[in-house]
Amino acid sequence: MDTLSTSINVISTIIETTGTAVFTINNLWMMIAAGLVFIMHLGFASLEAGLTQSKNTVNILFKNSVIPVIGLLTYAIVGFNLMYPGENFAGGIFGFSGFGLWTDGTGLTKAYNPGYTYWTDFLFQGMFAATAATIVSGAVAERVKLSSFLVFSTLFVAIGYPVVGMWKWGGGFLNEWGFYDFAGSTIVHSVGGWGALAGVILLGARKGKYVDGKVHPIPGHSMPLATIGVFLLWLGWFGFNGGSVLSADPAAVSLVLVTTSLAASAGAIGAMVTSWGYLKKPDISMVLNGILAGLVGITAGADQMQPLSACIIGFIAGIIVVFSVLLFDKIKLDDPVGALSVHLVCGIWGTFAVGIFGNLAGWHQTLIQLSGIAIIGSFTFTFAFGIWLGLKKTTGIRVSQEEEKEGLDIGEHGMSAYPDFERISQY
Amino acid sequence: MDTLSTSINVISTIIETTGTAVFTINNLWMMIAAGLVFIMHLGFASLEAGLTQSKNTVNILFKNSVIPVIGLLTYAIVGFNLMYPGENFAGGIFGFSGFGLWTDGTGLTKAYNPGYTYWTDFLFQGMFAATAATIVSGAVAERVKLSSFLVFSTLFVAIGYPVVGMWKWGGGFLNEWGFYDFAGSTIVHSVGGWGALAGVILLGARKGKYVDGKVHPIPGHSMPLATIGVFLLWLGWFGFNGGSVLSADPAAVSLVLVTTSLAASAGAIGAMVTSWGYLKKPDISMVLNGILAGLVGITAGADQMQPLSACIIGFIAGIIVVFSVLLFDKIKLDDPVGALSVHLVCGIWGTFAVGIFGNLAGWHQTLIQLSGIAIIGSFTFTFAFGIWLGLKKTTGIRVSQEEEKEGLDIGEHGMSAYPDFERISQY
Amino acid sequence: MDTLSTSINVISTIIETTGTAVFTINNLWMMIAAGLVFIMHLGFASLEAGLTQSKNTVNILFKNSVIPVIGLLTYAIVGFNLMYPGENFAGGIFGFSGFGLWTDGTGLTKAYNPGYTYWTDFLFQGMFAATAATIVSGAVAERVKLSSFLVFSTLFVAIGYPVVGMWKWGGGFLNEWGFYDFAGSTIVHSVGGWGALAGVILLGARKGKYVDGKVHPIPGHSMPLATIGVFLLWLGWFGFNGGSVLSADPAAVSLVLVTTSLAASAGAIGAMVTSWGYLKKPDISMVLNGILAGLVGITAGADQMQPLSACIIGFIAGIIVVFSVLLFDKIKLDDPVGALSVHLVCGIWGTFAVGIFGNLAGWHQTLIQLSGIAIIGSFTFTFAFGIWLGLKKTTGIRVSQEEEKEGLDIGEHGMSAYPDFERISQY
Amino acid sequence: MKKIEAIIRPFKLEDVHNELQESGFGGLTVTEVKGYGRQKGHKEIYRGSEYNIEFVPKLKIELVCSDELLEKAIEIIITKSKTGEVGDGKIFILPVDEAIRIRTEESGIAAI
Amino acid sequence: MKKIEAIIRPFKLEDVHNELQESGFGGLTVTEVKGYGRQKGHKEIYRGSEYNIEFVPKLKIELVCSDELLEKAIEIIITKSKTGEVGDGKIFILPVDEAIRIRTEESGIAAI
Amino acid sequence: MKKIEAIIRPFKLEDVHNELQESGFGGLTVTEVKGYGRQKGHKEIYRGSEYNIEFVPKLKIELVCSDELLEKAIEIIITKSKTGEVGDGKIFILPVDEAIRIRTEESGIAAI
Ligand SMILES: Nc1ncnc2c1ncn2[C@@H]1O[C@H](COP(=O)(O)OP(=O)(O)O)[C@@H](O)[C@H]1O
Ligand SMILES: Nc1ncnc2c1ncn2[C@@H]1O[C@H](COP(=O)(O)OP(=O)(O)O)[C@@H](O)[C@H]1O
Ligand SMILES: Nc1ncnc2c1ncn2[C@@H]1O[C@H](COP(=O)(O)OP(=O)(O)O)[C@@H](O)[C@H]1O
Repeated sequence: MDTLSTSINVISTIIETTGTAVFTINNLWMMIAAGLVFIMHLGFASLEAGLTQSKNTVNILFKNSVIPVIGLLTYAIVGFNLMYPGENFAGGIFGFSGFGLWTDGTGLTKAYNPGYTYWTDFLFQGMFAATAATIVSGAVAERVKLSSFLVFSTLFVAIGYPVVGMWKWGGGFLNEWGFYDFAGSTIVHSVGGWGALAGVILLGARKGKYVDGKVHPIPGHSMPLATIGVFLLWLGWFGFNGGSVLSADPAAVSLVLVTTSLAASAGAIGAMVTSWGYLKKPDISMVLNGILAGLVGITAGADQMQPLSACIIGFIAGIIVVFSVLLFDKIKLDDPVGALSVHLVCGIWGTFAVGIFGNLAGWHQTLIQLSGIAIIGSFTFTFAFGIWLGLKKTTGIRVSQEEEKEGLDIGEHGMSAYPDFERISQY
Repeated sequence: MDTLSTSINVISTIIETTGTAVFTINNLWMMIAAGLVFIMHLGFASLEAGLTQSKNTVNILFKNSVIPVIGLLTYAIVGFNLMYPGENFAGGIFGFSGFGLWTDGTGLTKAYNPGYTYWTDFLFQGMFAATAATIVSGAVAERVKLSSFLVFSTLFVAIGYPVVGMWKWGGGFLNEWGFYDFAGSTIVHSVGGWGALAGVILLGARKGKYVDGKVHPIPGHSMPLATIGVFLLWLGWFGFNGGSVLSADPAAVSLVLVTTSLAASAGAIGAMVTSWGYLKKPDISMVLNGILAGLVGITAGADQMQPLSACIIGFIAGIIVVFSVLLFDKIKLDDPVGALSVHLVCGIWGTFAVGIFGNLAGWHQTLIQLSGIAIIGSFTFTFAFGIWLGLKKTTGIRVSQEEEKEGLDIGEHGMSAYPDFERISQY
Repeated sequence: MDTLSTSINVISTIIETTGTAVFTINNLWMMIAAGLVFIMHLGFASLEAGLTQSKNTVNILFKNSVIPVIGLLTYAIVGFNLMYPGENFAGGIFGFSGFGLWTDGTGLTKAYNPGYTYWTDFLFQGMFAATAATIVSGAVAERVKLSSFLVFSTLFVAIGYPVVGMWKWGGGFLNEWGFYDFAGSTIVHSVGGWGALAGVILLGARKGKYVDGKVHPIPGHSMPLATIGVFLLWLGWFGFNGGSVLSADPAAVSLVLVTTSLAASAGAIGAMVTSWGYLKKPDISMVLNGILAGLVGITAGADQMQPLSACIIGFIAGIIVVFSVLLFDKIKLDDPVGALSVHLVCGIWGTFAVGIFGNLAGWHQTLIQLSGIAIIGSFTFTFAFGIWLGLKKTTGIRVSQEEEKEGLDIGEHGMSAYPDFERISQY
Repeated sequence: MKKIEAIIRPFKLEDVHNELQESGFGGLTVTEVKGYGRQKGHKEIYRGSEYNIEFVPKLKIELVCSDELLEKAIEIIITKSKTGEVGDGKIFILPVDEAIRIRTEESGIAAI
Repeated sequence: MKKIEAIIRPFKLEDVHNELQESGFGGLTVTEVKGYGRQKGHKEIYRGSEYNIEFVPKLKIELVCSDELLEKAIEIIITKSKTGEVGDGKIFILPVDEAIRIRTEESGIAAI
Repeated sequence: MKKIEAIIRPFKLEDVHNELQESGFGGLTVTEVKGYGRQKGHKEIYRGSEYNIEFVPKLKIELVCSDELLEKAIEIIITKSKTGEVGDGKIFILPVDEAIRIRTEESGIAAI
């Protein structure tokens, strides 16, 4: 009996330790994934700065530095508890479990979640939250009033995003319906895209973009910055999609990283072929957008696809993004960085693709996917439109023509991004 | 008996393997943390280059490329053994365990340390070491003589930093006293700051900065570079603070990452509110410094704080940094990148804050914290002042007026950072 | 008997779980390593863009964005199965196990490999594959025709690299001979270098580089970009070398990271001392190349060296790279970014160094190393020369003089990398 | 022959240039310049200290034309670049002794 | 009216400009130029090879003024931009036929 | 004294400059300009939309010389910058009233 009880003790210690080991690995991966998602904010900052004019660079950088900051803080105060209100609100459309962050020992072990501690959970989700607002920032760039944009972003990230996120990831009604969105083609990217669309409509185009029915391109000021941005975003997507496995499970995570990377690659080729073939020149800004298109496209089903399906989804996304950019220009919705095409359109495409490719494919799933897209789209667009409209009616959302011409850097910030360099006057 | 002995064998194998698993995870995290701290050097390089003039960019980049390199090599030769001389020197003020790196099998298992191998230990600590010298580089930029700066940095990183580090992290007297500095608000950041202060005093201001009692700003040449730098620093801080847990312990590391990120965020808001409110314009360079201020501020107590305290510490750091920048300008200490305000002042603030917030808060701790700050400050400032003074008396520490005007890139390196671009003559 | 069977059950569960834990850690590290190698592509893009003229920046960025994409896709289609054709082809010189990626459950557990799943394996190896082609891109920059370059790269990465890789890493004949190349000084870097050499010879120098027997330098347009590139490459090398351990083994990986970082540091010092002493000025582009030289040099033997040997290998690589750059200019082989010196020459040096330093040192090994270098060199050079020559005879490989003068950005892409900035006409 | 040197607001170049072109002026040369005049520059702020950017970005148009066409060119430039606000710029007329087209070595009116 | 074109060292602009302003010259135009003269450029080194940057950065000041004020302007420019070292630059005086203020269409002295 | 203003192709500067230097012209000033003329600019494409860059980068050389040396300078510039293709540029000759070397205050021919 003595040996037995000893050996039971030993064994339970071992089980404990082993469990801890697995939990520690999972949690480690999730923390790293949070770091990778964090790096996406630098990716967005670089990309958006690179694709806009040098007279608005301080402004773009300012917005992209402040958004993750606001995102994290508001997520700590309300967002996290709105998005994950707990089991009481399962299947619901709204829930809230109180202000602020707090946990005792239970939040720090695998009892909380086999994949991560409470703190890791918050950090990973918090980094996610801010990306939705960052997407908006690119689309409304070069003309939006800084203070109004900050108000919009705060509301959008503190309330809009978590409410929608709760519907699926927080265990809400869309989750019960079987809507599938692995890492957020719809819940993050399209949500950001809808917010952007509302802004773009209410703001109007940048002065000089559409003259006498012709598109007059306003080229971005630094292709190296844009390229750096896209590579960092791709890297960050390793955490965005890979972390959405919510553990370090070798099979699942490694498949997700492969489908993610292949879709990105195929997206680049899709956009390259389209822009080279159809537009006659291999346009780097399109190839960069193609990579992002592939990434956004695969995000909804990254864990449900085989490599070939991932390539097809990405390739189609790469084609879509080019035509979508042309289309938005045709209907005079002015989006300096292509955020609508990348995040909104390809986010919809990716969510829809879960119904036609991969493990979940089928009519039923397709219908659910479409419903999810529609419901989330209607809500988010309305919500965002409401805020933008409210701001337009009160503080205004657009800088003066004078300021737009001179640049928001001088106008909003009183400084210049590149004071040492001679710049070419716009002609 | 046979089954018993078998099962004992099996069990000990299992225990062995499980232990190895945990050790492997811990070590993995520490290696990744080393990589993250490495990336801080790129962060510093970008930030410092961005906040200085384009005629000195090659020089800044050169210094920031060579410092981590010198840091690692000298740390391998003497620094590591000065800083961690072993138990013989516990409670002491100086110790040394011989030149170079060497270990046998004992350094490669959890017997050495449950968190990492000997090699990982060296790498993580070596990456840390160089950051102190990098902090100096920004403050003395645009006028310091390259060769003298390299001599200073070598001595500072090879001797100054490890000696101070030993007092606390190497088990020296401050450790015995109960001085608390989790990841180096004082031991790394303030140490760098004191070295910088000595240099700034002895060098004098850049020509043209203070004319007729008025501050004449010399704007940094690239806000995108500065922003890239700050984001990379924040990312690197995940390793700087997160790695200072010295294992992958899920509860501890994830809390540290949360407090770190929240303090950075609150720092940004603090600086934004202050610069927008007090200086009337939202200055991006201040917001970037605010993020760093929050990060430096939380570093001493990142594992001892709850989210709310972390936010408060960060927010105050963000306010402090703005006024500190103004103050240093008032007393004509010319620091092109704000390193004194960020690293010295907020390093002191963060170390002090351990006495008033969090688990350790109390009068007794506050006193110990202040003693530690004072002792380390006096030593480091004196040490650094001595070296700078010695160099000033011999080889000189400042470039000629001619060279300063034309730029150190041509003067020291005979090359230009941006040969293709038309630059605006300073007027 | 009942307790016994229970305890056997329990124990086997435990063994299973423990095994899974170790496997999960290993796989996690390999996925992270894949991400780090991915980041090298951004490193190459930045470095190569920084060291070339601003009129060719879009072109460089385009190539460096598309190469990893082509690399991953072709590796998925044929490369992976050419390089790792399986045991049937052990000791051989060519093997192929069919098109595409596919695995069942066996590819997802430690049965496949104790270090990683099938998917992780593909991703890590696929990221490696593209680096060889990226090396070429820098050497042929500023004059190569985009379409021909893309054809070359596709063939090179889809066939050339995997065939050579198979000889060693795929279990081919060089492996049986005992040729040692830990992470690819020869198999990746020299292979890229030979491909570059063939291209450089057939392309000829950029117009204006060698006039009347004199070298007329064509300075790179952005030192910050170049510096960012090198730091990212160093970071990426943590995965390149560290991942080549093929598991997260604490002892092996941490040693590799230390030797890698010390060699990089010593390379920087070697190049700094040489350029400062011999060329009279501390040239940042040389120091950056010195870091890379040290990294390439240590790559073949990173797991076989002690710190001191690593420093010596790196230091010598740093000296070699400076003289090599001068030599290639003397024989009028025009390599805008120094890729031949860094990757080809130091790749050879590193592979050779395995015979004279470290655990494997000895005459016999030295001879095998030299044979490997020679065999791989002859094959790769011939293979690459053949493709380049075929392209030269058909579609042409060089842009028109007109286009070269005006820049490939306008010529090939119809756009400009920096449309807002006034650039200095070349005089 | 006369040389017109006009300092104008950068964003007016397109209008001026189009009109000149349509009216048959086949060539001109443009330079980025910085001007000081009644139009004041703007304040910038950097790290808490304000400073003045006293010079305003302007473009200088140089156009050489025959004495007969001078009036017309001046009129076009004035019409197309006037906003009525301080800072519209100046036109200076300078005498030109000779003009040569490098390609053909033609000189005089034929060269422009 | 005359046009003064002065090629000066960039860092002298502030002094020249301030003094001109104080003496009542209400406008001028500045251009970034590169000069070649007795002052030699500098050597640069890149990847082991030296090369000459033959041209030196200079600023060109253009100032149109009445014949009466010409002397005074010249004197100010000389005084404020002289260092006595090779490379101080030149002043060229060119005749001006006419000056027009675009905003008001005033011409002659009134325009400047 | 005359002032030569030559608009040339940027890559021709080196040849022109070297020859002028060898022939004893000790100074000149160069400005980056953009030209419009018969030589057309190029099309660029950005995100699917084409647009014209109408202006072509050119350099303006300014050289003040004595009346006697004028012919020689013109000849050198023409010879060294001609390609025969549209866009070679123009040479304009303007009268100069006076030249002053700031450093020495010498004036006239001695100043250049
Ligand atoms: N005397 C002058 N000589 C040369 N350029 C001048 C002179 N006065 C003004 N300018 C140029 O004309 C521009 C416009 O002049 P400003 O006085 O601001 O407005 P306005 O011409 O409407 O009165 C200035 O920015 C400067 O470039
Ligand atoms: N003949 C000239 N025509 C036009 N510009 C000239 C001429 N000679 C000199 N310059 C300009 O004057 C500047 C100063 O001339 P330089 O000979 O170097 O010094 P200094 O005027 O003191 O003798 C030159 O850099 C050039 O821009
Ligand atoms: N009337 C003009 N006034 C001022 N500059 C002119 C004029 N015509 C041409 N130029 C300048 O000369 C350059 C060359 O002229 P262009 O007509 O293209 O070729 P070409 O001189 O060979 O006929 C133009 O780019 C422009 O800078």
